[in-house]
Amino acid sequence: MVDYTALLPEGLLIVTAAIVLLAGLFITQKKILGYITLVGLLASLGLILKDWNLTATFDSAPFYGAIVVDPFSQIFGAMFLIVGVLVAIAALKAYGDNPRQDEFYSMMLLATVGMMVVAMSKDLLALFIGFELASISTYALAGFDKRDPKSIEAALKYFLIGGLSSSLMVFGISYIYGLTGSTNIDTIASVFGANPGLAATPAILLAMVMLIAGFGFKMAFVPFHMWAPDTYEGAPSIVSALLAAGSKKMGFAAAFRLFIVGLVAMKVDWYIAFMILAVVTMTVGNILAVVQTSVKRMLAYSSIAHAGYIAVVFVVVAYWNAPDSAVNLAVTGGLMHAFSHAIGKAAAFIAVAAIAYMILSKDKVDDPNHVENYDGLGKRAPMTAFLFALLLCSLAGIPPLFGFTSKFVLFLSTIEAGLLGLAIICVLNSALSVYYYAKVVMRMYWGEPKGEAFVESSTYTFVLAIAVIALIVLFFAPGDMVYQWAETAAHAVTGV
Amino acid sequence: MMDPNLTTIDFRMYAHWIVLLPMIGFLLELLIGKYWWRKGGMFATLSIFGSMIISYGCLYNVYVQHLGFWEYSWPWFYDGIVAGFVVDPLSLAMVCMVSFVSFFIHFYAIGYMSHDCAKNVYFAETALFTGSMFGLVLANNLLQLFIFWEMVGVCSYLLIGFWWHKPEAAAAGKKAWMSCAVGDCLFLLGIAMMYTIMVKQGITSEIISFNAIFQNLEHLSHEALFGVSALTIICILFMCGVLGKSAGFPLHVWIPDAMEGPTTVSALIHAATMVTAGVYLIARAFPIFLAAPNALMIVAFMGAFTALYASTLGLVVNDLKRIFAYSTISQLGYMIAILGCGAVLGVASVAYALFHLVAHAFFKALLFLSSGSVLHGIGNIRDIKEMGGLLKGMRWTGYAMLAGALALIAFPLTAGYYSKDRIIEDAYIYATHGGDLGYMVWIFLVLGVILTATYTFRAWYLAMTGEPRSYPAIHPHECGFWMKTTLVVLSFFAIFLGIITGGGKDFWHFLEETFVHETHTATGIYPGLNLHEIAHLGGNTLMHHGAHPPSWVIYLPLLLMIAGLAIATTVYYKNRIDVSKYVKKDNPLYQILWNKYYLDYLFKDIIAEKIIMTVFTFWDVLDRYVIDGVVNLLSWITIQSGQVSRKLQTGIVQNYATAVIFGVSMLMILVIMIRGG
Amino acid sequence: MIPLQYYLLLAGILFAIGAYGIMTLSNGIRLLMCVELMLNAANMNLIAFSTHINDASGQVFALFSIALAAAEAAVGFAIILMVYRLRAKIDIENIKLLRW
Amino acid sequence: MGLITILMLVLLAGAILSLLTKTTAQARGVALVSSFGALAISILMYLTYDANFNTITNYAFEESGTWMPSIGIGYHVGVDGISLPMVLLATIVCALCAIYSWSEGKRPNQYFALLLLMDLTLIGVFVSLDFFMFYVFWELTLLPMFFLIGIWGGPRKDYSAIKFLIYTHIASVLMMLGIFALYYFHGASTGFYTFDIPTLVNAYKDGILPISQYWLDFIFITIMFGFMVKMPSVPFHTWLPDAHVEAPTIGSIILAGVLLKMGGYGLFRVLLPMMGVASTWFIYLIALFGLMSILYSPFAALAQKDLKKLVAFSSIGHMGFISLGVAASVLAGMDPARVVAHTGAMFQMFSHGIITCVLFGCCGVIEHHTHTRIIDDLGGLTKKMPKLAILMVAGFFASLGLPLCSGFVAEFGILSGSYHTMPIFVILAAISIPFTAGYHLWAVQRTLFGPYNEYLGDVKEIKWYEFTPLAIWVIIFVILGIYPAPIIDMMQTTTEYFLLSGDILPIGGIHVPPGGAVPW
Repeated sequence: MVDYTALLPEGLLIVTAAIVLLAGLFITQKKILGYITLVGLLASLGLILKDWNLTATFDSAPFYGAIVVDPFSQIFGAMFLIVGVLVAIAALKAYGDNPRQDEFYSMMLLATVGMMVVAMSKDLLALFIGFELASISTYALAGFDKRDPKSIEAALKYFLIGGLSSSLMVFGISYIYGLTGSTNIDTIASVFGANPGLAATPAILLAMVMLIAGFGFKMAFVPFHMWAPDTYEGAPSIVSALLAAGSKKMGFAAAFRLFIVGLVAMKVDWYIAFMILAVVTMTVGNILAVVQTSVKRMLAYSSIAHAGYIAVVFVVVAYWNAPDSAVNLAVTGGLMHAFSHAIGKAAAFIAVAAIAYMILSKDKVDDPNHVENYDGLGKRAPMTAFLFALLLCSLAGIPPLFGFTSKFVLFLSTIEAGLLGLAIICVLNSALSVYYYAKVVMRMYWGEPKGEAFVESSTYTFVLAIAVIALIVLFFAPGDMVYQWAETAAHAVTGV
Repeated sequence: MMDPNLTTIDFRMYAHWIVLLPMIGFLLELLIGKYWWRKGGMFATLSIFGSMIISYGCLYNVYVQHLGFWEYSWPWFYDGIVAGFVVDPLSLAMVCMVSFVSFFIHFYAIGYMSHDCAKNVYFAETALFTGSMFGLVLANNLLQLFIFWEMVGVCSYLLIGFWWHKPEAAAAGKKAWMSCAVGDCLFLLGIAMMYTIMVKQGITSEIISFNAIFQNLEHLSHEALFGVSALTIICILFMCGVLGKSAGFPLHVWIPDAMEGPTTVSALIHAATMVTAGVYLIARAFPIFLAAPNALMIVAFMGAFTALYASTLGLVVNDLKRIFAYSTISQLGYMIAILGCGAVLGVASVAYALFHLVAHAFFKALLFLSSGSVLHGIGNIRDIKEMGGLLKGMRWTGYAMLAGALALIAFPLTAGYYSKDRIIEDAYIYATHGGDLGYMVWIFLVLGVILTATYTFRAWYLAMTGEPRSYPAIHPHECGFWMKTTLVVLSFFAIFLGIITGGGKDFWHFLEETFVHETHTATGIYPGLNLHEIAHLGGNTLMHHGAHPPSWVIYLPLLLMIAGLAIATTVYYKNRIDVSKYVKKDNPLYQILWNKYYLDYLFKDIIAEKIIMTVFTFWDVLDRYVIDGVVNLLSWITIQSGQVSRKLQTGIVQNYATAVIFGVSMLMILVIMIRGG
Repeated sequence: MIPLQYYLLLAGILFAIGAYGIMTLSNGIRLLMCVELMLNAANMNLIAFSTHINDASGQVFALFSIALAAAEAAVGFAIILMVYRLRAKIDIENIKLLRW
Repeated sequence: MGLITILMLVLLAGAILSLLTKTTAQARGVALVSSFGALAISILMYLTYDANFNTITNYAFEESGTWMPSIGIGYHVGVDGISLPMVLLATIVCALCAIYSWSEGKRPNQYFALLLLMDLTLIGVFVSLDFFMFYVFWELTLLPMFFLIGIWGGPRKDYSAIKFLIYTHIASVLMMLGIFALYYFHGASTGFYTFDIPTLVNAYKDGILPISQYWLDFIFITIMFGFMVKMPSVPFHTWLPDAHVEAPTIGSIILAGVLLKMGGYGLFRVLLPMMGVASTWFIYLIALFGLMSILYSPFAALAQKDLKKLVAFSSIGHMGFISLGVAASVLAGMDPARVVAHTGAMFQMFSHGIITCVLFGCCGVIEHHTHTRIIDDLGGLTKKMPKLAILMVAGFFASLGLPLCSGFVAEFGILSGSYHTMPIFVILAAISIPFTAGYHLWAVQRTLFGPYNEYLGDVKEIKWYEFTPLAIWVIIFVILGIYPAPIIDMMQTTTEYFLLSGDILPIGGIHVPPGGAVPW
């Protein structure tokens, strides 16, 4: 008997999306749709958190085993929904007067569903569908400010590179399908297990590299990252939040499932690939972030660097000398870091939106995201600046915020695995990243204010406060709630 | 040993109050002195008077009542480091002298400093100095001695720079400290070494107290460092400290400059007390020096050389106070030299040195105070070329200075006669009984006599007799009650100290008991100490019985003194010989003396300014551009690489697509290459 | 029966053409077509494999892929339309507001 | 809830409250209440501390609780004879700093909040017995200092603040790797994963970690690097002078007075027990770092034109004595001398913490009143500020190692106690003394003495709220110089436990095989 109740959160979102889209055709007071969206997201989140301590996979296998509900999907689902909630609240302010806001909400909901589907998928087809659902929705979202050439340009670049990546991904999937005869990840794994020679064929190698490229586009690994800074910068800030915090994590969800479960037999190969990618990604991301003058673009590069840190998970998992405990710890750390980064980065982009909104309301400037405009923000908008500074601290991995804990666990796993060189590169990169976050903080707190105080939007402040409080609470969380959740999820993936 | 007389106070129990009283005086003077009698001076003077009473009480207990020597201590900070006080003839002689001289100099200063606005600070500092000096003298261990050794150095620094608004004064203070610091760091190192070798012997309590060291000298003498006897190295390091503090060659250069301070300070610190601390250190640590091979030889040579060297410089200086400063250096040289002769003479040399020290304290304090009176009287002119004929206007001062000068040149029956001539005679005995340096010490010391007589009376004649050579000198005004009283008291002791002490014999006998196990007065405090055995450890052989030098040796210094006096009289009083043809800039000998053998030039201009400043500048460059340069370079590289590589982000979407395809290809190639290899 | 390799080769060539096009062309529509070309190369692979191993899921996959490609193209054209409205041109090379 | 937790909560509450205030008076009031409350608690701890109750597994005022049990992170705090004086130091310095900044007018609420936060984080470092907590607090100390330098700093504050942040952060993240390795190897071998400092350090010391010397050395050297940068040791010192020059007075006082002590504290708490197991040449390396700092600082200081930079270099030299003393005291040798060297090194931490406050406080007063710190522009300040002159002379003399000030007690202990194991090092260190004296005197002479520089205008005498804390610091270091027992006895008990009990170091010290001291 197939039990579809486990899919209730996703179903709820789809229904909400449909309601929002349809209602948008009729009602004029569209702001209410934002609240409906929020209710849908919160209800869905509640459904997921209800089962947060789910330890095993749901018995049922909906859609012929293409979809699975397990702690791994739950934690990613929660992550996407939290990001969705943050973005939705911010959108209440950002698009509260926009006549097309119904489209925004419905696409955002659909994108969230797509991400959640990816996290749940056990089959490459489901994975691909979820991937595309999220992608297509976000292509449109990136160009949502259609009068803004930057937004359109962002969407165009995102779309073109996204299309290229999808085709690379499907091409890779096609080879895997051809060689293993299945698109089910478990089956693929067992076929590889049965035919050890298969993993060494060039075709499968090509497929693997193409899949890495396909997922790497979402995760923004260097050199597949080049769309990311442009898109994050050009897209509306709250969409950037969704992209950097949600869509990027979707790439990781897919990659965790496919590589760690499905392609575990060829881990020597992706060890090499991910080692190169991780090191290059974090280094390039950080070094380029250092020289940025736009805060938004800096956050984009920082999110690339963070992708590099999370990519360390693959290296540790694939490292042949790594003990099981290190493998588990790495995935746990990766999930925690994805979690902390999702909250932190989403809120950071929303903060940028809030700040840009305030700056545009008072100052005559070309680029509200330019770091010079942040001068003296600590005085002009004390709450926003304070919360933004704390978010940056979390991203930089400075206690007492959850970003520190997650980085701590993640880097711990590299040492456990014995990857000393990688560990040193990671921590040095992490130290370097402090530089550009600190630069912004410096501007905010000891730059000379360029004008009188702003009126801070309570909605934005509320979003940021939620995120910051969440990050602080998770740091002090008694009984390491998130850790255990992530660890269970890690078990579900690594199986050890 | 006699029973202590219970009806009298046993002052020995209160020896630590000798130190503490002036310290309390310091605090009171500093905090509230300004608001009391004459705006300062009362607390310091009274507290030192209190110390003086206790000191003389102790002397009475020990010398008259024969209550025995006394030593006691409290644990201080680390295990085995104690705060201890020792009352024995050596420390008694010093505390009695210091308290007496210091009290009278304070007395004098009440008049001398009466117009100074920061008088309380002055008295606070001198009180602190006096207390520290007591602490140094009464210390029963090396560390405490060193602590107060540094404290007197600080006070010296502060008091030299008391008139801080004069740049020369501030610079002189710094120079004094720096010269001493060179010696002191080596002294400290010596203490560290001594501590180490003592710990090695398994000593755990009072590790570096003199008593413990003396007890273990036999074991210690087997210790070697770098192939040399450890004791010798330690003694040499101590000697470096002595050279700094007691102005031995080549670290004496600070003393003439130190005359920038108030004259009372020169009298108290740079003549009577602080500079003698070095002599006292050698005397106190005498058994260690005796047990260390060759150590006393170095002491004797450095002392004798300094004695002669400084007296040559005294000949050409025109600054009244500096003449006496050089004479101080010279006289300290005599004391150190005779201590060095202890390799043959034994404990007697300590007695001779200490007697000269005490006598010197009186007459040199007198000389300085009377020159202070001169300065006071003619408006702070210090150049003797601008004085002349002062005797008419200031008789008290003039005759007081004469008394001091006579004592200094060892005119018969004055204190200096008994103390200094004895030193010279015994230096001869040292030579004849196989002293390591032979006759060298004696010759140096004897030559010093004639020079001393010449320069001392050159100063006196030029200042006091003849015609006034400047306007202020025409109408000098005599000093007042406070200063006059002091001059009289000190003159008395400068003249009669030798006679009072029975030609010094009483003093010597008393002092010689210091390092003797059983004395005829009391139990010594160093049980089992046998200087003869100790001397053998250091390869020295002490004389067993007294010896008398031939009579020509006894009369030679006297004759030379008269000769020197005659030269001075001829040239500077009778003006029979015109020295100006020798005293010219083109006379190389005069040049050398005038430039103080270029030692100042070497230290200040070459070492301090050229070499060290060059090193510092280099260091700054190193710090800024090399060590910090690496740090900045790394950040520069990071930022530049970012600036360069951001250009790759062209903004054209085809290039991004190219990057993706390129990435796929490269990844493929790298995976295959690395995996295949 | 045409051997599998031929299909794969053709798909590979198509894919390469698409990739080449996307790297060199500058017209937005053409780029879109190149992306479609690559996607179709992958679909071709899927179908070829599917027949080769006698398994229908590959064809199902290809169907989904085609449908999604259509959706993607719709969004893509919409975006390119917006570009055209803003700039009256769809020459991608000059769209570089966002860079560095 | 134990005293330590209450202490930290008092400061945290103070920091939050102070942030919410509006005026200087309110913020100051909150800060004074909170910091003096903290001081009172630490004094209470000091008074009730039982020096004998002190072993590696038993700490005074120990509290432990769970935090993240899955990876063995716990809330574990406690003090012993080395950390309690540090807590005391932090609270003293911070409370007096609150007085010193009586009239701070620029963003007073943030200022006092940061001051209290600084105190909190520093105390956190000193009381943590869990590596996670230790590291968290270690990192957290950066933030308040970063803001103090940044907001209230001088003209080049951007450069200095960021340099301070990044430089020390790099050191701490590398230290983190060492902690990770220690954690993992302990967990892997015992099956019990924990970040508990005593447990991990003990495991390392007992040699139960099944790892090669390579990894043992890796653990040691990364942790050591973290501490050496923080101390800071030449050649990793260059962040310090820059930070000091730009920092506000309070920032400098806390930075030099307490923050640098974190490095020294780590040396005692973490590295000391490890020295017996790690390669022996590390001990010489630590001593060499110490010696380099000692010799380097006077030369660099004399070249400085800025009074504060000069003082900053003096800190580097004094911290060098700590490394030297610790390294020398662990080598095999005579126990009494080792104890003296070790106690001296510990005492140097406290002593330097107090003395340097006076130095930086005086620099601050001079800057505040004359608006310059360039030594050449000053001169004859005694004329206008006699009270300052007394304090400054006292401070500088204490700093150059004058007896009867606490610094001498420490330095004497280090030099005397270290001589038997490291004679050459000690001789070289002693040579620095005249140079140290030289630059201190030079600074005093050029600043306070000589003719008054009339260009400075009418300079006012030191204010009471500047005078009071400085005077209290002077009194503390003089009292401790004359009678150091109140602090040193506590340290000595701990030292004897460290060195002689065999629980921390091998009994008799670490034997270095001939030639074993050099890595090649």
